[in-house]
Amino acid sequence: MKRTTAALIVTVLVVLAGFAASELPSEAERAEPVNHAIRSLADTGAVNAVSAVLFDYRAFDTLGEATVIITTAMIVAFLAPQARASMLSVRMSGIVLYGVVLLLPFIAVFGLAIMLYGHISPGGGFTGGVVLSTSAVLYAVVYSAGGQQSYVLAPATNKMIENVAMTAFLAVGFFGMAASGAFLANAATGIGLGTPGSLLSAGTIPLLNVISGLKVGVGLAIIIISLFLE
Amino acid sequence: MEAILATTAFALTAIGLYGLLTCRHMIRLVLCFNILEAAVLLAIVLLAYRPEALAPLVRDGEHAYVFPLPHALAVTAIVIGASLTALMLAFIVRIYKSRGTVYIDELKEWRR
Amino acid sequence: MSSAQFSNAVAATVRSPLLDSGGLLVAATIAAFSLLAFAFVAAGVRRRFWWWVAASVHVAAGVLLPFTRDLLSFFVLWEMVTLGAVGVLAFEPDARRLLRLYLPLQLLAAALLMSAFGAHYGVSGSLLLPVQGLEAGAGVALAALSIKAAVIPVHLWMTRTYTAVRPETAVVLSAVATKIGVFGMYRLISGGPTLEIAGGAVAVVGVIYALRQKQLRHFLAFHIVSQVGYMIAGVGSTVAFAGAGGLFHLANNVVYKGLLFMVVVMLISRFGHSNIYRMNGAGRSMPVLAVVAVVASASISGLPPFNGYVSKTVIEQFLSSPVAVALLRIAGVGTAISFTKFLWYCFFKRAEPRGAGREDTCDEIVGDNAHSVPARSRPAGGGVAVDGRPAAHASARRRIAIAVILSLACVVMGLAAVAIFPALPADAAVTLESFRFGLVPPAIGVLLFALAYSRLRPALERLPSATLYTRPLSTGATRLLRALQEQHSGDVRRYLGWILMGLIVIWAVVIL
Amino acid sequence: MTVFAGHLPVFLIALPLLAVPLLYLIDRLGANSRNVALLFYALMALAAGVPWLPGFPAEVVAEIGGWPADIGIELRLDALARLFLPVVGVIGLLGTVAADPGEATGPFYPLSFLLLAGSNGLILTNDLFNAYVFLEITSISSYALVGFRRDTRGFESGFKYIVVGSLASVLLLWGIAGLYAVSGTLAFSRFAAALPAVPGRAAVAAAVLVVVGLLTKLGIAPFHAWKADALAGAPRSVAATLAGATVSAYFVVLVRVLTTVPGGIGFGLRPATGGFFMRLSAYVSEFVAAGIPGMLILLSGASIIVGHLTALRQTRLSRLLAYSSVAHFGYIIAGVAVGTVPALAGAFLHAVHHAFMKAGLFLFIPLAADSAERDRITSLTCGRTAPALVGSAMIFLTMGMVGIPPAAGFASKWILVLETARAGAPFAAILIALGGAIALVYYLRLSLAAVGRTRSSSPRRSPADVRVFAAFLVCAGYVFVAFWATDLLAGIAISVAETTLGGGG
Repeated sequence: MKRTTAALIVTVLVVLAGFAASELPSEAERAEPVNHAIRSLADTGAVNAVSAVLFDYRAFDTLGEATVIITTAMIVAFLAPQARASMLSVRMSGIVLYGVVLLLPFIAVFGLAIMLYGHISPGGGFTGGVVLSTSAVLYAVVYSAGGQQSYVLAPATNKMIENVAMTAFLAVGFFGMAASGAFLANAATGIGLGTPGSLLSAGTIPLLNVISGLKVGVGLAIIIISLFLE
Repeated sequence: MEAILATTAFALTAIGLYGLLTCRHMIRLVLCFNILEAAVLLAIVLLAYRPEALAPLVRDGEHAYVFPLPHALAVTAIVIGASLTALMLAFIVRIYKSRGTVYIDELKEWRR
Repeated sequence: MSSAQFSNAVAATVRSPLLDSGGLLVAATIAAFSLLAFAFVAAGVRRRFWWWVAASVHVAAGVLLPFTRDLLSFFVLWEMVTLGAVGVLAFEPDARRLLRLYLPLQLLAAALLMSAFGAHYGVSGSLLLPVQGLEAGAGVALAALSIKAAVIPVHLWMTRTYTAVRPETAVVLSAVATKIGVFGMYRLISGGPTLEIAGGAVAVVGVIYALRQKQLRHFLAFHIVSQVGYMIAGVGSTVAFAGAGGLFHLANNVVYKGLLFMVVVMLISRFGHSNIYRMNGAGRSMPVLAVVAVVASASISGLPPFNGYVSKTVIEQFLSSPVAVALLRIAGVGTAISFTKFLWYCFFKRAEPRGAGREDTCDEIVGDNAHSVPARSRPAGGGVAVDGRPAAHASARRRIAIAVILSLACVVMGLAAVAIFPALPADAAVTLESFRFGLVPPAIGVLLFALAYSRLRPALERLPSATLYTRPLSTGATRLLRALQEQHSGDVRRYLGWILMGLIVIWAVVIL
Repeated sequence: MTVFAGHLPVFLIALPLLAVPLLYLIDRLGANSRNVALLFYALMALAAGVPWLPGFPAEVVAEIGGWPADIGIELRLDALARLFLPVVGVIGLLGTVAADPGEATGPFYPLSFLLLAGSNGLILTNDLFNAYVFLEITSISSYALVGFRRDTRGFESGFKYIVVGSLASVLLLWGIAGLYAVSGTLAFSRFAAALPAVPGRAAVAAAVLVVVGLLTKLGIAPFHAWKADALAGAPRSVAATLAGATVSAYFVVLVRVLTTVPGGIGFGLRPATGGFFMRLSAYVSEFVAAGIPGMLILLSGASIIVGHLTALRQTRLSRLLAYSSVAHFGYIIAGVAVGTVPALAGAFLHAVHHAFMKAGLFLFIPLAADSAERDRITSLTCGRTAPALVGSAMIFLTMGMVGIPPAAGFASKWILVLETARAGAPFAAILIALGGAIALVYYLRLSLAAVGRTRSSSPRRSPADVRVFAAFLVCAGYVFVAFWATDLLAGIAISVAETTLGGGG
């Protein structure tokens, strides 16, 4: 497509969009949207209202997005079968090798902490999962050399964790269904919400945090390592 | 502040769309999608914003908090966007392996 | 559409068919003729089982169509007619070429008819057969019916098909399809003088094009067009008697046009080609056939004791537009010229001596008539002199017998017209007096043929043919399709551009 | 019953998701997971039919986590979902059953289940953003399944599909953000209440974005061009599922959006008076004034024309079928856009019929083509298993696509033509009716090419053939039975349309 045509299209589009957006209804005109933050502490016991939305009010979305991750991991692993990557023939220097080993536990602990404290502080399963996955990726990048791949966890284990996490997420959902009649129910199931702010509070939210964190971490690790090895 | 951010979101969208229409290189297409994604996320997060409100770490009911829902939507959208990016990259790599090209307009298998 | 409407509509038609004399006449004629036509076909080559099934569906739907009470059944039966014809054509040696033209036009007709019904339903809220013609969409319906009736600019599906199938097949096909179109006009359109004049014009143009044909079946096909013009003038009139005349003409046409096709089948199988000018002397070798041909020609030209005379005079008598009457008279003269030519060249002109080109057969057939006589059908027919097998003789005798029955029908329908079709005016019978008027146009026709035909022929052959409009149409279509294809050639960025442009258009309209 | 009914919407989504680890487990144990997968899929298809059982509540609302729609997400098994769940289930099952065992390796069956879960979620959810998430699940699994053959064509198709699909997702996300910005809610059922009676520019623009995103997924001109490229490279069974089941799910979301967002559907034209040009200009201005429905009718007209005309020149059956889908969704969208109860019913009916007909014709390809690569129309034959039956069934399916009486496609097309004409969109009616005339030309080419040839090479029979054959026959059988059951189906569709329009306010 010609550049001028493209520019024209985009310009017209943005002008129209801006024109449309200039007429957003005023605060008075529309109903005030629900602010989950006002009620989340009482409803879920989670200090972090975003976590409350993610893992309680809209936990179904989260199930969906975790599914997206597992789907993508499955596909990428399938599309990119472990091939020998030529760029890996470079061997890293000792500083890198040892540095990574030293760094790994800290990264892992940091990730776990973000996951576990997701309902209390900023962060949560997704962020923690991403941090976790960096450790796996780092290790794989640094230690795979000369056509020899090394992982923190073998690909099969990764897959296993992913599937277990998926099952666990659904299990939590069915537990809610069995206990209160609503899929993924939290407080309604009767498990205590605990003291807001403590680690073991907010019912199933920490559990789901960890599950989805594992899923995201492992899923991202599979994706990135597969792509990297390609 | 809001106006600036909203304009930025629109501008990013414009850049992304222009790139989509003009880039030949497939990786650049992916990058354009990431720009578009970022623009939408910016807009979504902007929806949560309320002047003078605190971040939604709720300690008591005395403060005004920003809306947590758009933040949650943004997290979900980020993950989905990342998945799409990964998928596209995987496809690009495979296409490069089998066709030896990274240019989108050289994919004309079906013209025959 | 209420939920109960769909199959109930069909059921209602089955339970209480619409029985009026016009419908009965058409249905009975089609049914009776088709039985004879089937017998005629059966006397020749064996057809495959599915050919018979398709032909039966075609005819049966045509027979049932006059009895429908509502538009849905009408449409379904209309489609069945098409479908049956498609089945028949699919068993023809060069089906693909035929169907490529036949089907789109037929389906175009069906589509137009469907949308016309939709418009009518939108206004009236009812799917019952309208008493006073369609309330809305009459123009669209008329276009559809005209296609089915093979009116002149859209006649190609008929003329090209009937001349390219095996000759016997044309006998069967000629009875239903175009007639359904005319009958639909009778049922669905409240006409007027414009339609009368249009009918007259079609009759004239059809006959002019028939005059210039060299091949027998082309000649007959264009006469169908011309006769359809008569019928349209009749049923398109608001005068009830003219409408009755039009319907009666329809029934007559089924009989004598079928008869003519049979004659042509026998001529073709006798001579192995279908060039009128080279079929000399058939009258000597096939006297019975000659008599039959004379009856059929007299009937189509409107000579008194035969049925064509009655319907033509009734139509001409009751039309409200004098222009239409004049046009029909001209067409009548043209028909007479045309059939004098047919009889003269095929039956009465002396056979030229051997060696003057009479024996050449297949190489005669050139150009767009290359498929006129499919090789398979040639050994089928009647008394081929060289072929002395008794079976062939028997089949020829059977065929002649069927033709004779039909020519008797021509006479009976002429003499007992009012008894057969009570809707006709009471004085529409053949009387002695009618010979005085009725003989005039045919006589003029014979005279003109004798005096002027040889001078007329070169002028006729210079007339523009259908390629005048088919060629630009097809090149335009090809260009359009190629451009569309170019837009779908796999360039993703172009696809994205289309998406964004579509978004722009919608936004622009909706927001601004 | 009621307890179970209340959980059914969740089960319909969660159980296919559960199938993914289940199949993994079976694979790990070393057993053949295919039969289990098929059995499980069949169970899911059966479960989709459960809402039709007598005594099942008319509408089931499952609140996820116990939160009502304005704070959480709820699944709503209403009449619309009840109609389309079995369609998605059955066609998905047919496509999965017909999968070539050579191709259905690796994550094929898990992906099929994800496709099913996504489609079911799309149909059931009452939340726009949740619909987006399910749309992505569905899309991502279908991108992967399109490229599943892992050959050059598959990758190319898959990548093009992803690019266009991602743009659609971005537009959709913008639209969702916009709708949330103007209304503060994400639940379909609350848009009407949350928005002022006369929606502002921003609301309509956002609604247009959502609609355009969904139309792109559906493949309506001018957003359709990816469709042939995507379906042509896909394995045939996948193409059948995508063209039949997944598209139906997208369609349901589109209907939900259109019946709830501002300026959605409902298109009535006042009869104009005066001369031809007066009437024409009045007509055009009414079209423009009608907003989204007017534009939808315009788009449907464009789809019918472009789809059919482009299909005319195709040499590959899968591309031909894809373009014909474009045209048929043009018919359907025209019915939706006019928005009267019977027209909507006609659209639903046609969507269901079209799903079966298209799936059947896609399943014809593996029966008729020599190899997976060769679906050129001129090289098709009538199948290895029972050629006569396959030939007649194929002709019957094409009759349905064209809309000729004894096939189901006719009935729905008839209703659509009549009702669009009655609701004031006669151009749409004429185009729908004319579409068949063009369609017949290329379908005839297909029929003649396939029937008119006898296979020269020696027949090869395999169990896969028999399964494809069975699935194909089910589709053809449906098309036949559905014509005779038109009254019943039309009645159902009408009640669905009534609830859909009534429920949306």
